[in-house]
Amino acid sequence: MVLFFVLGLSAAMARSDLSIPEAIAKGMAVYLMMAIGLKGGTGVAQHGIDTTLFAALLAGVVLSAGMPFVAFFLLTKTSPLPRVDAAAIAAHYGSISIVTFLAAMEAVRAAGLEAESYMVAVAAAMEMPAIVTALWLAKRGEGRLDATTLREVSLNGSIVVLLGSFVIGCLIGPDGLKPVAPFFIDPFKGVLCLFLLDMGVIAGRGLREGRKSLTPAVVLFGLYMPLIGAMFGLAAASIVGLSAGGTALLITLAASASYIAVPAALRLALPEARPSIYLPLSLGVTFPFNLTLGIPIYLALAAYVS
Amino acid sequence: MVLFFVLGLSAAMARSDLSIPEAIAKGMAVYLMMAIGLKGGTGVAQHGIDTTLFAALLAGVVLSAGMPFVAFFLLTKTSPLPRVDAAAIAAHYGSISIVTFLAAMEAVRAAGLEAESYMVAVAAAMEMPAIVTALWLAKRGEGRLDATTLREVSLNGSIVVLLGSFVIGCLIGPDGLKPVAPFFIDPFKGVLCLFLLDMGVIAGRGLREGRKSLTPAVVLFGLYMPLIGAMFGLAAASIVGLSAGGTALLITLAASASYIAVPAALRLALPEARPSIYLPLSLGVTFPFNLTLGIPIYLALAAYVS
Amino acid sequence: MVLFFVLGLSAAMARSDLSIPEAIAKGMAVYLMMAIGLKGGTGVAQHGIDTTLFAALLAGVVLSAGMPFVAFFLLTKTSPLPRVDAAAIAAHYGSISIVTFLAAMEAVRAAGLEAESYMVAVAAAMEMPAIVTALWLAKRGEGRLDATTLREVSLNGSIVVLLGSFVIGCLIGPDGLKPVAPFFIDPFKGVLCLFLLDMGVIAGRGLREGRKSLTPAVVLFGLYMPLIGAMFGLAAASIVGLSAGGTALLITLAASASYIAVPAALRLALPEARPSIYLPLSLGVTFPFNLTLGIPIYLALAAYVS
Amino acid sequence: MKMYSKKRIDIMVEAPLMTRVLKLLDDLGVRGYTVLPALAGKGQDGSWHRDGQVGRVGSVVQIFCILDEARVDAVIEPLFKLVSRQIGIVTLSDVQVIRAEHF
Amino acid sequence: MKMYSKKRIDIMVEAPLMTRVLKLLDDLGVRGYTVLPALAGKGQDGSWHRDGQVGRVGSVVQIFCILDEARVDAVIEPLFKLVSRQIGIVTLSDVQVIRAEHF
Amino acid sequence: MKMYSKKRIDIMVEAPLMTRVLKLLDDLGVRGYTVLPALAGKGQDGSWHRDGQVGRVGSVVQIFCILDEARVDAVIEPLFKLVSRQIGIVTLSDVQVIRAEHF
Ligand SMILES: Nc1ncnc2c1ncn2[C@@H]1O[C@H](COP(=O)(O)O)[C@@H](O)[C@H]1O
Ligand SMILES: Nc1ncnc2c1ncn2[C@@H]1O[C@H](COP(=O)(O)O)[C@@H](O)[C@H]1O
Ligand SMILES: Nc1ncnc2c1ncn2[C@@H]1O[C@H](COP(=O)(O)O)[C@@H](O)[C@H]1O
Ligand code: NA
Ligand code: NA
Ligand code: NA
Repeated sequence: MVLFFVLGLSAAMARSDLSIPEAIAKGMAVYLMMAIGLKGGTGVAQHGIDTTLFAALLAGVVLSAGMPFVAFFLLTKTSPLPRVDAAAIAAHYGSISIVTFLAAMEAVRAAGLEAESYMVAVAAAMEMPAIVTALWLAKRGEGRLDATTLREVSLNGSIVVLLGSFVIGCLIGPDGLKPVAPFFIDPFKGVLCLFLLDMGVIAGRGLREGRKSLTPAVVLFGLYMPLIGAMFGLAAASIVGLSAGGTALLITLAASASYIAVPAALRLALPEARPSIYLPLSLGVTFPFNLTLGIPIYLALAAYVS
Repeated sequence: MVLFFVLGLSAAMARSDLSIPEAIAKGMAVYLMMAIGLKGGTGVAQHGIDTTLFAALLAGVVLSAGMPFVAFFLLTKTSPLPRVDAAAIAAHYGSISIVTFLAAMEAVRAAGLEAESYMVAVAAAMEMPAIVTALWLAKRGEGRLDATTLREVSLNGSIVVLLGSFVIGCLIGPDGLKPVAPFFIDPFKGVLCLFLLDMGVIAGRGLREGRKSLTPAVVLFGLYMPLIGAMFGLAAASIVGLSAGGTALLITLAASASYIAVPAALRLALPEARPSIYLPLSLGVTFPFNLTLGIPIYLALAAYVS
Repeated sequence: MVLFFVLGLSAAMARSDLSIPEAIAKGMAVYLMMAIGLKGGTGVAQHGIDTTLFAALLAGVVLSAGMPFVAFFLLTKTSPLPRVDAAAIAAHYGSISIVTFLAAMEAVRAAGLEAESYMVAVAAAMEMPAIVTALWLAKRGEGRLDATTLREVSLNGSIVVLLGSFVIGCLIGPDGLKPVAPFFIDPFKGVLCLFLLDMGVIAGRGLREGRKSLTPAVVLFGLYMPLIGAMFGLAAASIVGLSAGGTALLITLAASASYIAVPAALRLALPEARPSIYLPLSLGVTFPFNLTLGIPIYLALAAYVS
Repeated sequence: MKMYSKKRIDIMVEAPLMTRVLKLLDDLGVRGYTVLPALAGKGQDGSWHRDGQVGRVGSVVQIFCILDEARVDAVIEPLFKLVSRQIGIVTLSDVQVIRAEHF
Repeated sequence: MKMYSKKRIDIMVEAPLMTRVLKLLDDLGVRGYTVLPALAGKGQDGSWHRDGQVGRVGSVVQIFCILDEARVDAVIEPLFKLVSRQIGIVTLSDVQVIRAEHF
Repeated sequence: MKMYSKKRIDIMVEAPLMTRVLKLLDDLGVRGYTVLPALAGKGQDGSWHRDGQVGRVGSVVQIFCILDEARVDAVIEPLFKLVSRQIGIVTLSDVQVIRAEHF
């Protein structure tokens, strides 16, 4: 699976014209959201609502809102980045990458572990809080996170599909899932391969752009910040009392950095921050790192602790 | 399945930016046409040509050509709509919505009923006649349904794919279907879910537009006309002697209103009619009504009568 | 399967507006490349590297580089085409059509034969050499095949995906293929049907354009050249010692004409050659010929010889 | 470099009418045109957005052609006649080109 | 044929800002506009390409509207204010139209 | 509002040539450009339609860049040299912009 990511990455680095049309990429993204939402929802319908659900949600929100402070501190100490840029980057690392999460789910399954089905809801809960923190950091309250932006950001398509499918999954349960399983369950992993091929191409382009605009200190941040995030995730998971699989997923969420929802929100709310810094960093450095080295580490960490 | 439609509808009403790229929506539409065409065709190949086939086709044509008179009469009596607009709306209600038909097929199957396989051919036959009637109503013969328009309309892509796949299905039979079943049959219901999510978004937008342009009398028409159509469909089905499943489908066809083929044809043949009236009515009022309340009613009706 | 091609072809000839969005067509093309790459690669992983692999690759390269001479000779003898146009056409017939190859693979399987899994690698190897020959023919060395063009052409997306997936297939082996089989293997044939519907539409348009720009001598060339290519392919296959299935595939490769990679390369390297001649010929004449009549002939030929 | 003055006609028209407009341009002997897809828009007949759209109603395409000033009147009158009953607008502007014989 | 002189405003702006620009145009009472998708581009903020893009960041849309010269200033000032902090450019040019009442 | 006069170059060129044109613009130091996808078209080399197209041959993209009048000649000559052997056309027109330093 990761091999397709590497293929896409190499193709983009070699300047091949390989690319997946935007419409297909968007279509696959919607499909993947629906599929994991349904899977998570039917899981919850089957096992009942775990007592840890709310604790895990709360942990996610706290992680997302809290980690930007750490990231911001590290960035302003180690690099001469302007305040807004540091805050913008911090937002990405507080929030999550859903593709990294998908890959971790597959890795967890391949390792024979099981994770709490509601983890997709935790993932959804972790998208936004980091943005609020970062805007506060950037402007000490002067930020433009007005009601319109907040609504636009929180009603973004992928969150709506993910949560909507989660709810539908809860409603229909495992029996309702069966007739659509040949579309949403069986080919899932294959679609993820195709999607990762595409993400590899995008990450490769990000890396190429990044070579021009990123300083070593910032690149380094993109490599050690996931590990710091992982530690916070690990701590939160053991406080909440998640299973080994769930722990691996929460670690991954904490370690991953957003490159879709947060950038879009920041372009509206913090236009002074430069996307030419935060996008290549999250997409070209941290994302490939997590997919290749990170996830195995997080899985080992979770297995070791549990 | 309908839940995804509701999800899309709610997202659009809440002004979420959720949307499926146009290319994906079109691709799914072609896929669904091919799949039901093949399924219908192989069904016919298996059961032989039923003696009721021609009666059903004829019934479909008569329904499609006849119902616009009823609709036109009701509209001109209950609302001050100009003649052309009333005729244009009438055309939509004479013709059919293939997505509503698909949803009804699934509902029939879920209810454990079986319908005549040739019903897809009946659906195809019902698309066009209503337009001819409506043009005559609009202009008493002055309409611009010249040969070019007629050819353009009757060779529209979805009809060609549907009928072509139906013929191919007749030729290859059930054995020929087997190797492509993992693509055309198994994931069918899942694709329909995704498609309905998209249709929900479109219907939601239609509803929002409709709030501005539709008068209460017209909205009401969009709710009772399907039921009147259903009665005609029921009558036709019992004359033809369809099975319970087939009856439910013919009722649904009669009750449903077009929002793809007819609008496109009318823009060419009757440009004076306002799409800002007929599109929201068919798409935002009748279509959601049929998908949520209508189909269960039609199914109950068919079961009760048979 | 071929029936869908015929459907698309007829629809385009009848000027129906049936069409598959470009994004979907491109997405399917990537999918098909990945699928056959993976299948071929896992086949090689299973059976080990055959001693004939290198001989087959070499044969492919020689065929691709050599056949343009024959084609060029025939064209300049039988028609008054300018030198550049003849060379451009020759390039197409030396190179290959991957869709024709896909259809032949399905036909081989349907006939109960098995082909060497590495034939996809042979197909990839046959894409480029013909272009080099043709440029030399066109200009006796003056051609603009500079390093940039060469890199652009050889790193074109489909080759990269095909070979990349082949390598991935070799690495993961049959066990690694299993979890993604519901996406890459089971629906494969169905996707190919949809793709062929689309190719039918394109071929039909090519045919319509071709009516204006092609002379009878050139059209005739588009019909007999595949058969000549088939003979060369047959000879090469028996020298290499391929199985009956492999022989059928090598014949098909030799007989098929490119309409994606070569035209794109020629627009850059040989812009004086007219696409209004080479595209309709390859796409509108040879491609449909091969799909309908050619492949059964090549299969019979291979079966007869082996 | 020597440049020649030409006119550019831009036609924004609802998608179902596209083939007719192109046919008209063909019939009028226009030597070339280009069609661009539009994503969204607003006009007197309401606003529309392409995403999610299955049919072609509601969406608009932009057709433009570069042609000689002398030919403008001969083209724009029938064009306007065709478009005026439908959803769409037509604009005219000045451009300069390099290859005069092309247009 | 009688033509009327109008102005055309072209706005190339990053996609996440699109809805805001359109809302502004609505609020300013602009009678119509069209949005075209862009495929790729380059500006001061780096180059981008649409294919493969999942999110909307980095990609640009082109919005144009035809309007009366008298209204240009009232529209372009708030527009510029909105766009100037963001990635994007605004241009103005001359066009002629047939139906004056439309704009 | 203060506006500055600039020139707009529009290049309609077959898709396989796109990367070369963009590279040329980069090499010539052009500060920005935008690429729009075209859907269909007709020229001397026949007509084409994008839907269903798998390859890039036959389809056309529109590239435009806004630049200073003083730079036009330096750009348009090599551009024309590149495009003239291929399928494509180049036009030039007048626009006005707000931020002069951008171009
Ligand atoms: N007069 C024209 N007006 C607008 N677009 C044109 C014109 N001529 C050519 N084109 C576009 O440029 C492409 C190439 O033109 P050509 O080199 O004449 O084949 C065509 O496919 C059209 O998309
Ligand atoms: N003033 C305008 N500026 C730019 N595009 C317009 C304008 N008016 C209309 N349009 C476009 O033309 C289409 C049809 O316009 P209308 O006939 O006014 O509904 C709209 O959907 C827009 O895409
Ligand atoms: N000189 C130019 N000509 C054409 N398009 C431009 C130009 N400058 C910028 N653009 C477009 O506007 C977008 C944003 O520009 P910028 O704000 O300079 O990054 C770019 O990505 C291009 O698509
Ligand atoms: Na994180
Ligand atoms: Na009906
Ligand atoms: Na060949």
